[in-house]
Amino acid sequence: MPGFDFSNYNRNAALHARGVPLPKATSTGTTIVGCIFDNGVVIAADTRATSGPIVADKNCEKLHYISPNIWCAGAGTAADTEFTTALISSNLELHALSTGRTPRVVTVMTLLKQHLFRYQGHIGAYLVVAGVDPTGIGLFTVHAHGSTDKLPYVTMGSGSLAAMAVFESTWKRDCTKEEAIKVCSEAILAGIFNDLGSGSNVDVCVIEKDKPTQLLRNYFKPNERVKKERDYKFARGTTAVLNEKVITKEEIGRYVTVHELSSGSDSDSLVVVEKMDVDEV
Amino acid sequence: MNHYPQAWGRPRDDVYGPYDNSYFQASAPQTHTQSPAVTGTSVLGVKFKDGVVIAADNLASYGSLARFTDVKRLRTFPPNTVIGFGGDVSDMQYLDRLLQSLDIRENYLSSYGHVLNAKNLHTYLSKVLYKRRSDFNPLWNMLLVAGLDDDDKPFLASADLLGTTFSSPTLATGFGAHLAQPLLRKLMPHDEDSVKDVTKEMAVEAIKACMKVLFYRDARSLDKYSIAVVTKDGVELKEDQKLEDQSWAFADQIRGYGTQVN
Amino acid sequence: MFRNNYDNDSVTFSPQGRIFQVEYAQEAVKQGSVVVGVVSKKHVVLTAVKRNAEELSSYQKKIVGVDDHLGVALAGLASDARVLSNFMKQQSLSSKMTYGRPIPVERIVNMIGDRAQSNTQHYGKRPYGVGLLVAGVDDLGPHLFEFSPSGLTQEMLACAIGARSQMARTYLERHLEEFADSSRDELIKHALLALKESLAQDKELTVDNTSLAIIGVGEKNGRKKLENFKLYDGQDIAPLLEANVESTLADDADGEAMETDL
Amino acid sequence: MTSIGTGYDLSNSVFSPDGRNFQVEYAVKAVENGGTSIGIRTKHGVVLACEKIISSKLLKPGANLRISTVDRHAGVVTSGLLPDGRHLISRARDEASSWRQTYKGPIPVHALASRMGGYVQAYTLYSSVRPFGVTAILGGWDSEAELGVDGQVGFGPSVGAGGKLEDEVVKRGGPGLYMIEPSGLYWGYYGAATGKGRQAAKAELEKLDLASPTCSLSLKDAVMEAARIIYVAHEDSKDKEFELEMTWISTLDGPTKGQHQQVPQELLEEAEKAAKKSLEGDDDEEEEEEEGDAMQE
Amino acid sequence: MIGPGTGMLGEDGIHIDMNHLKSGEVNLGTSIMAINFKDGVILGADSRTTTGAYIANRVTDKLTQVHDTIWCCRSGSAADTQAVADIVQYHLGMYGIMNNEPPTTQTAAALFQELCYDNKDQLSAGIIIAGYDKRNGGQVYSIPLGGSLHKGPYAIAGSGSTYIYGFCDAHWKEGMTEEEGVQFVKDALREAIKWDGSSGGVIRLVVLTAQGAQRHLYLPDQDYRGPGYK
Repeated sequence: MPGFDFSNYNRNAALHARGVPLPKATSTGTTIVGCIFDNGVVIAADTRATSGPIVADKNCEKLHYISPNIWCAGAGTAADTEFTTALISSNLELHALSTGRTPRVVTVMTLLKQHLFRYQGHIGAYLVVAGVDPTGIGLFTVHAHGSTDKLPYVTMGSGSLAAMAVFESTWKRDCTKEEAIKVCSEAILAGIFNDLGSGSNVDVCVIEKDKPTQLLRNYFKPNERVKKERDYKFARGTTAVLNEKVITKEEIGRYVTVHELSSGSDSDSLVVVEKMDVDEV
Repeated sequence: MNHYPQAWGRPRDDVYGPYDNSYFQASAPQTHTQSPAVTGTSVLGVKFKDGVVIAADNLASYGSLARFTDVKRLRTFPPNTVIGFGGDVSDMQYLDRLLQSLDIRENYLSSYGHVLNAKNLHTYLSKVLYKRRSDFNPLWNMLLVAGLDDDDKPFLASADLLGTTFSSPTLATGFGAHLAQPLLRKLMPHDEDSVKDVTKEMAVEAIKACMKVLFYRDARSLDKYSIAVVTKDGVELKEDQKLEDQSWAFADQIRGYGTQVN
Repeated sequence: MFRNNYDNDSVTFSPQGRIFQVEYAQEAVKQGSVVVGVVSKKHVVLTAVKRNAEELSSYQKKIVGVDDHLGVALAGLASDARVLSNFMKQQSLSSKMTYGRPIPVERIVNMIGDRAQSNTQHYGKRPYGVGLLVAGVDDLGPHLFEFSPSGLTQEMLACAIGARSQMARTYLERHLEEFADSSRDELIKHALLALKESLAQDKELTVDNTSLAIIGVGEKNGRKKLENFKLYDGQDIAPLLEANVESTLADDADGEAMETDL
Repeated sequence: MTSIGTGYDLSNSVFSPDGRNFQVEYAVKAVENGGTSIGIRTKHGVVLACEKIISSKLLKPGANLRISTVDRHAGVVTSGLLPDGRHLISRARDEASSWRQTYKGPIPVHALASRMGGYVQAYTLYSSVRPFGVTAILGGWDSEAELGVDGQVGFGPSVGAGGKLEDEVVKRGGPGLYMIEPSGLYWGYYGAATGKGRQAAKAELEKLDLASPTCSLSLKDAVMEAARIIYVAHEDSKDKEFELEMTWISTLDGPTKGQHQQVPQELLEEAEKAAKKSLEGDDDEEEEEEEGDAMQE
Repeated sequence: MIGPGTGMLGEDGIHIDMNHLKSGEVNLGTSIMAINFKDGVILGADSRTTTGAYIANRVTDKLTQVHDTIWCCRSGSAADTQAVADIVQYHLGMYGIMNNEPPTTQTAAALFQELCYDNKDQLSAGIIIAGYDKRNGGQVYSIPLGGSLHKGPYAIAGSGSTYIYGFCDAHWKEGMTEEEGVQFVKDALREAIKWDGSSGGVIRLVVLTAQGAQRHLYLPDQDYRGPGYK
């Protein structure tokens, strides 16, 4: 049977029943956005990866390559977004080679939705698909269950509400590239500052007609780590030395047996350990 | 003890033999447990000396919503069988198509002159229903089959989603079993022996009276209904009938709920 | 027999559009001992000459009951006939199970016909090497069908297949007009006499080598009722032989066309 | 038949150097030895007829029907190897029923012809099978009424569907007549004939001028003609007795209400009587039109 | 209603599980409808898509074309209805090519029903199919949750439809003109949007006639009066 193997699920359920807490999947509590401009499309993402309450990675990459002119921003389960986009990217490359045409954004969107629908939401990938192809500019969202939307500006992930608030208040039709980058990065910043699941930096990807795609990694770093004003190290000499005693190698013989190894033998260090007998003190 | 969770808490493999891992299912079992969505209510049927009368209202409910009011739940099968469906409408449509393909196979494709009578169809349908319930994928219907048997005598029997079959001179499914059956039994005080004393008119009257009671007291019923009379000469099916001579005027006598008089 | 290039398998047409393998299979039918079938308005009779391999061996089985309303007589490869009659038993049972109705005769005959046809159109299969006479009674009355290895099935008024069956056919053609209104006894008589025609010169019909089966439409309380398949074999057939064959032996002492064509 | 014996005719699915598939041609020979079958298509319906040679006096008269119903609205008659005909008809029934299962309505006659043709063609492709030794004539009627979806409940507006065009150009069902040959090839016909007497039958069919838009043949006329043509086609094998079998399919307001049925006994007898009579009349003016064995490709 | 003896259901009728979306699934809590009018059919829908209470898309297009003049309105799970519509679109395209004639609305309805009925356990889809062809005119079919198929003069569905049963029944007329039809659909959807929290946004219409498909759009900030069609 193709598809998921649920035996690990059963194992985990058995473990869980015995009181073993289940490990948390690394989930990108995330803000991702996209916006179309007059000559292309911008997508942007924050860079925080979380595992429950822990920040698993402070500067991860959520913008995934699909083809030179099509990129994806991913939210949801990190592994799922990573591998789903990689799989589709790979299939798309083969498709492009066999047809001899540049791949289209709708093709990516269709491949993704059909793949995700087949897995009925068990693959937790929420994606923003953006790109430029011979038919024009494309921007879509794809939900984990396989539904898609086509819109001029989109947001997804846990910070999508904060980001959407920015879009809904500042987006206007027919914007320029600069305006698009600005509104996207501001939407991400809104996610970073207002959504606990999102944080760290802003990554931006600009895909423009007839121009190379620009990946603006860490376009903003609003959370630069500054040097700590204080630290936990104790200055040398903080603890007073009351007395001092030096034990020489010869004196160790009182506690352990020491064998000298002949340098000519080919025995390695492991053997040494086995040969060492420990005395009772 | 090792790190395999399958092994935890059970006797050691080296002493008692290896654990049978097949008990850990590789995938969840496939389930079909369904619930009906769009449904029809009661079907009534009565034998009389030359045939059978069968009726059902035209309502398909969606929960308590009266969703569709033009659903004909009596389906005919040539030359002279009528099947009344209660329960899920999508499954009714499935069975209807199944019967259509059977009709084509039996009455058109193979040697001429052989017919499936109501008894044959009832046997067939009960086998279909029982097969589906044994697959844990029941067809959510309760149905009445009305027509003639091998000896051209009136035939009336029911089958339900479990494949249970039942036969009696009067039958009613759903709410009808509670509200209509007592009235219909009054028509047939001696069960099968009474059939010969019942005329078509008596049977139709009894059914109409019951449909009215059901409309009064079944919250999922409608005052529009279909009624069919099956005899040796064929089927006389009337759809879009309306309940007549209803009794509501006495409402003007009702004031308050106890002591109030105005 | 001369050998040509077009007779190696059943998937090659000869330039004349013939399929030799099928025609050869039909020769196998002629190797079998003769069987005769006759039908009247009320009854259908099968009768057969059984062979034994040697003096002390038992006699072969030539007539097989398939169901209460159905039986076959065979000429040719008995094991092929067993495959077909087992298939017929299954289909007949399945019809009773699913519809509560004995399967119509033409339909089951078509089923074995279709099975046989597929053996003549696919490489690696061979045509069945047996001919059957299928006798049965259904709603339309008694029927007699001939089945041949090509898959051809035809409804007959009377028929004979097997070794020297031409003589029996000549008898049947001569008496064709009498069969329809024959009584049960008369029909049996015609069947046995036709069978006798095909016997080799030195052979007689005896209790050991003769089988006869009859199915009919009876009557009970004014209604049609099936007279179940009944096989007369061994001592059971003695009275039939006595009543029909011995007496005519005297009548037809001059013997018409006792010459064999072999 | 120049290449007979050169070895290219011993297996199906093999081309001879001059591009012929001999096994298919031999299958056609089997058809040419079979009883004549014809179909006539008129504006009002389709008639199928066939000549059943009586091979034995012991055959039950009137039984052993050769024209089969495939779905309520379509019938098939075959010439050639009878069991092969049954096989093809059984497939046609499966196709009609699978169409119903998918689309919940009757299969259009042209679609049925296409599927039958595809099936027959597949039997010319492999050395493990032989071609069908039959030519089938398919007659049917695509309903001119508004069709529902099988099993549907409810109705449209009581005033009728909005925006229906009563235009003549809008196709609203109608008759269909197709002939499927052992190669899998099929054409649509106004009048089709196959089997032993096909040449004579074709000549007669052509006289009817069925293709003309002004052709005024009624369905009953077509029945009468069909019977006559079968009798004419039988002239060459006069020594053998035969039975005439006929079915028809009419418009919804015609005698069969769009369904494939046997021609009623009285009409059949009337047609046979007329056919015999007309034959006695022009017994001497027999014409033998030799026509090229058309459409073999 | 199935009575006692089946042992599965309570006296008060059938329990409908309206809430069997998978968690986090995008829901078209919706008001959709289609009507038959003098010259064809009109489909209408709101434009709100929600996940929980959040509006994931406020300008959704729930009117989906599956063949030249056969369209559908989708309600229920967005993923399910999109998948079903895509499959039907594929089959109808194939039908047109294979049979050299366009599929009828009946064909589309049959295919939708087959998918919805056979996969009823996996799907939550309520679909209205409306199409026009010259021979059969305009036709409206409805497939509610269980996968049954209902033909009707008009059909309403989605969570918002429960609020307009009365409105539609009272105001429905057969043989309306196009203007009357558009007004009827618009007024009904306005009511549904007004009372149903899961419906909202713009009103989209598609008018299918012999002239082809014509889209209309009505915006809430113009009191659903415009811009109409272009």
